[in-house]
Amino acid sequence: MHELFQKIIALPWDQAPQWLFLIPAFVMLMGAAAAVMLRNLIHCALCLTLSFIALGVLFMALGAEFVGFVQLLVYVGAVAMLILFAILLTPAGEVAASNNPLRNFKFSRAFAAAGGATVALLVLVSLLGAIFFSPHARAVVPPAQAAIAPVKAIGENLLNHTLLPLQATAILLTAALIGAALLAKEEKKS
Amino acid sequence: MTEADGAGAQTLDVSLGPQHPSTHGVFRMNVRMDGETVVKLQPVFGYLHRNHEKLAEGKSWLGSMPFTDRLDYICPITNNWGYALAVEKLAGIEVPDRAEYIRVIVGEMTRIQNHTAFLGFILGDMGAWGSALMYAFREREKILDLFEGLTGARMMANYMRFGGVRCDLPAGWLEKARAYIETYPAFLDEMEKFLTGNEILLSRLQGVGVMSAERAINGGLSGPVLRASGVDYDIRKVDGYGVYPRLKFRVPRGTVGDCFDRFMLRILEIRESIQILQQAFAQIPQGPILNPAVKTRGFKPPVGEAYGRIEGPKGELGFHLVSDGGEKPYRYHIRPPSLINLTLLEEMCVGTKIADVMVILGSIDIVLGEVDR
Amino acid sequence: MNFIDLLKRIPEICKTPETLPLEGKKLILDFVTWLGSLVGIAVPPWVLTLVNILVVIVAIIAVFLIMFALMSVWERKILARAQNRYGPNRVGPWGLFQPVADGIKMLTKEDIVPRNADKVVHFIAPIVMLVPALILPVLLPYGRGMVAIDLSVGILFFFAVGAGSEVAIFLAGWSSRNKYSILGAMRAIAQMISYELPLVMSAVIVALVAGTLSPTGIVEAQGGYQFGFFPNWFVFTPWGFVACVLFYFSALAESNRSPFDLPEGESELVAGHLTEYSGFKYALFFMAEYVGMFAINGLLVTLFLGGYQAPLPFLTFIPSWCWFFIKLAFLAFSLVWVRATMPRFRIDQMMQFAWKFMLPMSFAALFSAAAWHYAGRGLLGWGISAVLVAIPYFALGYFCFTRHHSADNRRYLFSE
Amino acid sequence: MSYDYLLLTIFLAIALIFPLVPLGLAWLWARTLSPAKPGHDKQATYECGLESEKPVQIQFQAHYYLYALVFLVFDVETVFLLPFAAMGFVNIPVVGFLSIMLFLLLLVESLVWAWAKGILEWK
Amino acid sequence: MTDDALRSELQKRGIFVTSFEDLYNWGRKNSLWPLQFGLACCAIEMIAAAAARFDMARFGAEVFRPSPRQADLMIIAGTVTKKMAPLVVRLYNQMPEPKYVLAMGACAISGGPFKEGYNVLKGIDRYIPVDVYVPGCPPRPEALLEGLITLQKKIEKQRLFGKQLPRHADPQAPAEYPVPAYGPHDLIPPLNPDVFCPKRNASSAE
Amino acid sequence: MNFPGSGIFKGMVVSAINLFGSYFDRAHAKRLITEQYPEERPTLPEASRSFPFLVFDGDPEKGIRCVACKICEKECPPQCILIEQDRDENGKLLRRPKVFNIDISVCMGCQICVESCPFESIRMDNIYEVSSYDRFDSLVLPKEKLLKSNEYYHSIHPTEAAETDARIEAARLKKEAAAKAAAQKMAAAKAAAEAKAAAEQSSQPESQA
Amino acid sequence: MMLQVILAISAVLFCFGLLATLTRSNAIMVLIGIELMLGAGNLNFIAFWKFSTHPELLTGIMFAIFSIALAAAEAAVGLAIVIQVHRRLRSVNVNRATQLKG
Amino acid sequence: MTLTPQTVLDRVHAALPQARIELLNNPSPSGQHSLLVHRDDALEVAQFLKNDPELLLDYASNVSGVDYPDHLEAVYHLFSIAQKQGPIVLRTRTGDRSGDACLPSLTPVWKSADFQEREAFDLLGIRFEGHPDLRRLLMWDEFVDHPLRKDYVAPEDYEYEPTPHGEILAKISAPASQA
Ligand code: SF4
Ligand code: SF4
Ligand code: SF4
Repeated sequence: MHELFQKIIALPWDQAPQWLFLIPAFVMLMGAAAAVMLRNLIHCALCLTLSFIALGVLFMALGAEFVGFVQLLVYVGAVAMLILFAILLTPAGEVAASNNPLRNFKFSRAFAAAGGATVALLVLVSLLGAIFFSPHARAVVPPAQAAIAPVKAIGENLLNHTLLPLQATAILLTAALIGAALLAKEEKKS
Repeated sequence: MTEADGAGAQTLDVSLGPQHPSTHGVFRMNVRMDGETVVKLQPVFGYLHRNHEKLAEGKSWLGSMPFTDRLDYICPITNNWGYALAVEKLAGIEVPDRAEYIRVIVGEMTRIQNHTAFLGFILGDMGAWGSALMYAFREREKILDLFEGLTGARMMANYMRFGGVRCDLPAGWLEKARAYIETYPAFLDEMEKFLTGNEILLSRLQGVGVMSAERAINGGLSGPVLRASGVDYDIRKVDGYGVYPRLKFRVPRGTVGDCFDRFMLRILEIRESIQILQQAFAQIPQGPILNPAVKTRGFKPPVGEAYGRIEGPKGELGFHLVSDGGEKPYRYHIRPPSLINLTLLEEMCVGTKIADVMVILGSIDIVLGEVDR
Repeated sequence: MNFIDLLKRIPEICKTPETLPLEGKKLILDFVTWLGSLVGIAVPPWVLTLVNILVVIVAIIAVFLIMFALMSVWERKILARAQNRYGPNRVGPWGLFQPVADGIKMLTKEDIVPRNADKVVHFIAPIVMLVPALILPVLLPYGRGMVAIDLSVGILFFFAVGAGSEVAIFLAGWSSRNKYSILGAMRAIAQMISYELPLVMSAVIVALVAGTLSPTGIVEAQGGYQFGFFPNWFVFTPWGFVACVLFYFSALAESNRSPFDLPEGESELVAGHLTEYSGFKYALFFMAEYVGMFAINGLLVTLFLGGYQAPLPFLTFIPSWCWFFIKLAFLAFSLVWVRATMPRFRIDQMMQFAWKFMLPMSFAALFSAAAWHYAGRGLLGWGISAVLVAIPYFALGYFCFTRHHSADNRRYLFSE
Repeated sequence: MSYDYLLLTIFLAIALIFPLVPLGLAWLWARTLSPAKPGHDKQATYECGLESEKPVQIQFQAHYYLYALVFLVFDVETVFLLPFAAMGFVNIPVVGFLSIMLFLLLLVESLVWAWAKGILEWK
Repeated sequence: MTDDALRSELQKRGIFVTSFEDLYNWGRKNSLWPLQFGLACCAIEMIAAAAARFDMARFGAEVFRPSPRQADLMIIAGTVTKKMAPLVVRLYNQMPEPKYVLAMGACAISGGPFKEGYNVLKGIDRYIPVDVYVPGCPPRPEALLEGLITLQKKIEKQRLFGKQLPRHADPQAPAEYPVPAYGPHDLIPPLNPDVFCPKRNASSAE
Repeated sequence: MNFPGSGIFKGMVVSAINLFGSYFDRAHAKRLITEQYPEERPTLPEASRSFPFLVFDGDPEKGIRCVACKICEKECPPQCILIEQDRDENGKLLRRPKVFNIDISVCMGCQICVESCPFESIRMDNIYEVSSYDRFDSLVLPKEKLLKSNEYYHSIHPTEAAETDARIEAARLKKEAAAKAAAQKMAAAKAAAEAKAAAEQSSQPESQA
Repeated sequence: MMLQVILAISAVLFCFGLLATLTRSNAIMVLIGIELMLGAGNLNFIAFWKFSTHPELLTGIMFAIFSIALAAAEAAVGLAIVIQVHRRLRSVNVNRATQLKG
Repeated sequence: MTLTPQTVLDRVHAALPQARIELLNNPSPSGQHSLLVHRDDALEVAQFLKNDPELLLDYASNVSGVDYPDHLEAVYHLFSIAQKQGPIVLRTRTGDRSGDACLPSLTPVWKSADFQEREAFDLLGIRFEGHPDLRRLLMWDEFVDHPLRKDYVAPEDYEYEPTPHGEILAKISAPASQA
């Protein structure tokens, strides 16, 4: 008993946190899977949110804490809300009222779904093949390093190297806001 | 004009009440909202319909007196007064001077008490956590203590009688009442400091539920709600019932007709009531309190009908009585200010936000006992 | 080391209140080591780390739960006093056991899940609500050297994790399938996202001045005293004061406190997103709301009120962590005080207040802070900065408010 | 660093379990001592005491989305602002600050646009 | 139950069970959150009881909840009209167990002064069980507080084990009571015989 | 001082005054008027009323003032009084109630019964702690519970009771006087009648004729 | 080894996104799929940054940040389009959106 | 000019000679005599009363329905806020109590009559023609009776009353009503 205990505590537990990233990865994949599969749109959006949270945690686990938190802040705080609002704004109640019977034909939809799934599967297989079996996969990968993305450095980087993209982003955001607002804004009734 | 039903997809019907925190009792409004904006509002009454008018036809004339207490249960005494006044008109009964003064005193105290409670209630409608209501009730308790000392009950006074009042002021009551009314302006100042400058309150009340004088008259509004729209009409002045013609007071009226004016008007009216009370305290004569010609039991007014009305705290409280010469009224109809002030509720509410509905309702100051009777 | 030695250390630790929690933690670690030596195991460092972590977590949760319990009765008592009443005073001494009674009742109350509700989501909503609220306090520096973790992106963490409660409120409202609930939830989200911007902006200003996003760093930047007695807290600079007030109001809105309690605004929406919650799930929401409120006010203390710094130099003998909690208690008190005073905003006014007043003001505070810094952080900077926030304040105040609403623009006529 | 995240991870786990404990207790209580009694009315949706109709599909107004939109844009803006904040004024030269201001200005301009367009108006 | 029987019963259960029950009852009785719900004149006195002068908060009972889901106590303060009765019953049904009903005022108890009215329900106990009756028209706020204390005493005595279980602990007890329907002349049914069990008391009629 | 926000500021000051004022209001007069009910009871004013009771003098059986005239039963607006007159063994109605029930679950405390009772028998009590678990047994007050002594009446409404006593006394004196007068009158009448009868007797035959 | 694992995870995530875009007819689901794919891309950026030879250059990080900003803007506009389409057609079915032209 | 029923009557006669309107005497000391308008002319007369510059009866304070043995009446108490005078009592009469219980609605003239006419419809069964929204006001919609009529019989729902009276006592002691 005692020895077993000793053995257990002698295991390389210190190494364990390195692999902890698998937990958020798993959650993320599950969330994504659920988001894709579920029927209820709100459930999809919620699972997507869960997946985003896990992705953010994954970023943190990989040492990119700033990006991880940004992911949480932007995706959970804003994008998820945007998606939820959009879903509530567009109730799918009248979708079935399509007057084209062919469109509603189940077989065609099943066929389309099967086709899409096949494509996705093919892409997946080829990607995985590329990752694990391509010659580049055997190239020497430098060992993982301690997290090194201090926010200060990001700030300096932004200021010194990417000032132009930054301003461009600002313009883009402004444009996106104006465009999206104009699209979403309700026209005045008569 | 009904809203096009094609817009139905955009609107949402919500029922506010009957069990709802700020409908002042069991009142229900079916509200159709476009977003948060009210496009249609239908009040639904009757959840407190207690058949007062029918019951009164089966009771003696005096037997209805305690029931009038329960009409507008915030201010029972003025209801008593309205009924007594109508019966006195019907039977041509004189009221002794002292009784008239006592009526003015308790009536104005009721008005003060009602308006103070109003300040608390409307703050509650705006979502304040009860402080104003508690202060109002704190002061109300003191008035109720006076009432209890005089009439025996905190609320349901059953105090007026045809041709006078039930009992004389107990010894020392007048002094106590006077001393208390002296302290009232200080409380009112504090309350005003607490409320009227508050930016949130201003933005919640100003410009909300505006009602023009012309519509107000056509809609039958009365009392402070009517005067807030700028109509100079106070039954105490117009009819000059009781001893009001002998008392000097001013009738305030608003210029905009929104909720804020209705709110302020109550405060101004309290101040005038204090003036009236102080004069009444000074002028009250000695003498009998009840017209000895009136019998308590077996009271039978002559055949005929009468409409008597008073300026209640909430507006014109009228009683339309039809007598067939018997011991019981043939027809007993109440003109409740609360119900009729609601006539224009929809007009006031349409186009405002759902939260404003509560404030508008609160600014009208209704009591369900009177609305549904 | 033996047990007696450990025991002997207790009175010693108690004599040094400044580091009492830290020493207490050490004592527990030593105790574990001693336990290991009893069974003849050299406790490996990772176990100690684990124990260390657990102690911290348990301490934080315990402290905040106790604070929640006390606050729930204290709030009722203060509210009562502001309304000239006593408040709960019969359950236990001074009514202190009131939360216990409430807890027992909530725990044993029937739990109703509406038939139409989305059962799963209805169940997880209170949990999702509570988790971020519980995690947030881990960031706060409670005393000198007393911080569970000191992230370099601490403030960002706060806002990122805080976003979770929006989701939770949406879940609660949507899953109830009740008109009032969903309307309340939508309002809550609209409100929270609107007030998040001023909240983040005012925190960003502080970070810009302090040059760090770490809460500890920010508190340290507020150490020391001007002229030897005047604390260097950010709230005592013009821009800091404005940012602090903005942060305070945003915090009120974020934690759905009066006068921003529209989501639960019972004068319109019964109980908003909580309408269909009963039993302990409701209690969890309640708890989350309060813990979240403490967390966000703790952040306010950290950002503007000098965290654990003593207000006056000669008061430094009081342990730093006491100062933190004293300031927090003061803020909690002020919340109740505000609640006792104010009516509720109307939804459109509230949104306008956020977007048309708070957000521009937070930009103004940013400029003001920059002016304050680049003008040398002295009296000159103070003056410029004050002017820079005062002008927009009066302009916006007039433009958004006084122009429309004022008690002075009314006339009342009297007829004799 | 890894200690911090380890703590956070464990804290997250505990925080997840924490609410489950009383909920479990409450469930146990309901199982043993005070049976939950579902009923038609009891589980109906609350509607001020009225009979509840079918679950409502509420059609929301677009302004919720508009607010979320504006929020999103400014949220992203703060994301870019935070790295600067971490640098602090001390490390940002005046010119750098001005360029940040330019960045902000572009966004403020969109706020002003939204204001003028009445997007910030609650309907 | 006689005193002796009670004592032996207590001994059988053991001290743990009783103190456990006591704790449970103590918690419930000190945290009676009323449903924010006022019907008529009595509601004003109910507000007065919660206000500064009488301060129901001292008993921990000032948390008026707008939603029945979080309420423990339904104070029926005022006249229950027939139009309102179905709603009251439904609200009652929507409250989670354990729940209590306090009928405040003559009207809630028996229809009171208005009991001859065609639209007035002659006592809410025709449809839902009432735990405490507080007569008066209106009862003074003190009387309401006294009713609250009476209710607390009742809660104190409720047991979780044994034969006579209170409704919330009894699996056989009904979950809810039928809601009457609006009929052409009256409510249908006019009363719920499972709940309303008048004892013909001897002194009223031969 | 009218900057934006000053109104809120003033409001905060007022609530703070009330908040702290309530801690310093030892007299419980202005800021903290709470009376701690079960321990502190209100001193009810003399006029205070709740439900009616029946006054008796001396003995509850014999001294009962009520004569079962049923006027109050008829006048009571909500009809909450039920009176049955007592009968003696021969079935003759007695001037006292056998059953006198007041249903305080209906009574509205209006005092009309008191006003209408010509025998000063029914009066208003000021009890209010009458809550019960049952409506049928404990809220219908039978005669036994309603009967309270005149001393009790004096203790709760001293002025009114004194007036009542005076009135009763006056009435008794008046009655006595009236009785005396009646006796005298009777005697006089008798005498007159006799005289008249005699006179009639003498005149009758003539009229018949 | 770790890099490969992460890349594999990212690939799976990407394919989930692809699956959603290809098989679901609801426009919002299509957008959700796109978001998932963008997330997978970000994950790759971070992974390559972490295992790069010069992590102090922060290239991957900067890419990820900008990418998040762009994705947010994309989602905003995309959803706005969906809302507008819904308002016109009362449907969010991508198959029906073909009617929009003209 | 002071408004008395007589002066009003004269003016109406002068302006609308075809209107059937008469003065009803009120024997009570209140002296509130009333003007009985034939129901077909009521709307026209009401318009006139409201708009005539001499009368300006702009305020219909009270509307009550009265159930007389062979007809129903609607009584309007009119005031003039502009001139601070009143009341002028206007009444209209139905043909009979059931089949012909119709009256013109005066709500188009005075909005304040809205709820009160609905109430009279609800409780007395007077159908007001031209009313914008004539539904029951107080009772529920399924209710069929008109309770304020003299011949209305209330439902017998005195199962048991603690202090039963007379006929109720008889009812509950009879086994038939136990069901
Ligand atoms: S019991 Fe009396 S006070 Fe209470 S509601 Fe009924 S009538 Fe009103
Ligand atoms: S007080 Fe009024 S209700 Fe009560 S018994 Fe006397 S008359 Fe009847
Ligand atoms: S109490 Fe008075 S009125 Fe009533 S029966 Fe007795 S004597 Fe007559």
